[in-house]
Amino acid sequence: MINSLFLYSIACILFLIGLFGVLTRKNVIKILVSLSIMETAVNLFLIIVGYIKNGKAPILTRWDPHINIHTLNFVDPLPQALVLTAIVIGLGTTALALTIAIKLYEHYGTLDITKMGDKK
Amino acid sequence: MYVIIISVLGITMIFAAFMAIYAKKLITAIISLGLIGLFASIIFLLLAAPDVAITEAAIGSGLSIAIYLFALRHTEGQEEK
Amino acid sequence: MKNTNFVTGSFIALTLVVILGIFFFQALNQPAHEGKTMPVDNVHLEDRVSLHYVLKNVNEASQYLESHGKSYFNERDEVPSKTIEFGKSKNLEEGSANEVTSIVVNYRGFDTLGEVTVLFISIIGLTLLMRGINNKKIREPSLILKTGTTFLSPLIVLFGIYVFVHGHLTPGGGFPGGAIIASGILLLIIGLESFQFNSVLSKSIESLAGLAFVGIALAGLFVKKSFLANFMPTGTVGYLYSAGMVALIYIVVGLKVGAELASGIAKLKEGGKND
Amino acid sequence: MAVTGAIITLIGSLFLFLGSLGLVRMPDLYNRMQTGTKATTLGSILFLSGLAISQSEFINIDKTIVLILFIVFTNPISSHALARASHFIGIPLTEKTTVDRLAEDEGKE
Repeated sequence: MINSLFLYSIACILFLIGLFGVLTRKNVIKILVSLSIMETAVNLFLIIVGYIKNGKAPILTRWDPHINIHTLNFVDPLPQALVLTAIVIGLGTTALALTIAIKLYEHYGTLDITKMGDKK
Repeated sequence: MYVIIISVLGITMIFAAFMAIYAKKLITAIISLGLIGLFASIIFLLLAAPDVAITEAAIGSGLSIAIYLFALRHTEGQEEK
Repeated sequence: MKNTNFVTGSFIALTLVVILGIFFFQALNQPAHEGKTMPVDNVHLEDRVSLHYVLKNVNEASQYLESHGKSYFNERDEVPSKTIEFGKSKNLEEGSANEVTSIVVNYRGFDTLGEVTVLFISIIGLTLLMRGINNKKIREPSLILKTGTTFLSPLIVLFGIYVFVHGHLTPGGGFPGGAIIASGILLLIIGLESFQFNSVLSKSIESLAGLAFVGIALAGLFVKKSFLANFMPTGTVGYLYSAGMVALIYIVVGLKVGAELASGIAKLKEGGKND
Repeated sequence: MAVTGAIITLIGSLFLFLGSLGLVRMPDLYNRMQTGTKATTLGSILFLSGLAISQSEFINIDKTIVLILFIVFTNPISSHALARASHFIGIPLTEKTTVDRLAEDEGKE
């Protein structure tokens, strides 16, 4: 029932908004927020690629004891496995980038990237 | 039913992304980012990916916001002009 | 002058983004190669990983395909099937009921080792860069918050341990469990003023967990002649003592991710002391 | 069994509706936070227990009890912390307020 083009559109529009933010914002933390939006959009896109209509979560449970494989409708677990690790790695890299932003603030006294070249 | 829920969540996510980019205060942008993470985790749950939904709910709306706020405290809340 | 620069820059950026968006939507609308369309509505079930997984003979199915000279199955009935039943089937290739877990830890275990290493390196860089940045005081939390924190954060850490111990049966696993443990420790850090994060303990947990991961992988190398091979009995699907090495590795990964994320957050909050 | 569960779920959703109505009707942040916490806590408890009663073959009662306990403990504490923080950064009270104990306590110290 879910219109697939609509699902893909949400992820693509989020990605484009994040890209616009990265290109135009001047504050370092704003740029990092835009990068995080892009990251969420890419994760959403990968999950949508693995989805099928009326799919179930790829976990065997005790409530269907006789699994008839010809009617079973699992979604694809491979993109889920990739995204699962990508989210945690994303947190680590975001923390590292924020630390670099703090160091930049200590050094230049500002977070505006256009004013950073003025002082040395 | 899922169509309605996912469309409402998705459109709210797009508005929150605009708010995160155009907000004057940095803390508004960070809280909008948390909103995007939370709604993304609900969409993951509706798309039959519970593992990813748990991870995104813990990280996207909890830990990530915390590290942004700690970084903001170290930079004395510089506002964008 | 500066304002016009900014307006021109954002106009160029907007043009770029719009052109990229047109490319995206064009790519979404046109059918991909071999007549397979991208959208959800029209998926070849035979291409999915989960079909091969549910049949529990990933290697045998690929051998079958090679011997018959095909790239994928045309009909589902052609697939050589082994029916599995929850709580009854034994000694499968994988013992875990959660497919995502078996992909993360077993079929792509090497990826997981690399990703844990990336996380480790980024936290090391954070610790190095935070050196020399001082702590800033926050307002003292109220009595209600302190009492609630002492009561709630052990429960949250316990839930994280539950999530990664049951990673092969229920949704969850090492990465979500580690994140939940880190959020419990985050609650302690911001809710209790007297809490001192023990960085020596977290470092030793992290290092021992990393060593245990490599040790389990090397044990697979010595027993089954392959790095990260599942060398333990896989047991019955759906029982807690099943899936062999998968459960062990997920426990190790959970401890490692939890310790790393918690130490990174504590460093970001407190600043690096000169130790 | 199913009818009992459905009735309890309906009462819970009524509480949730009243909580969301209070978010619109209340004059300032602190009153809004109060409706958003109290009504929502009770509504979620009733909703969860109604679900556990009506779908008893799928849903584990023990896990539902643990969930309810967790909601009861976390929801008031988090809203307390939020209200205290917003008082300290100076979000104004409504004009009808007669007593402000937190400001008095801070003044004494």
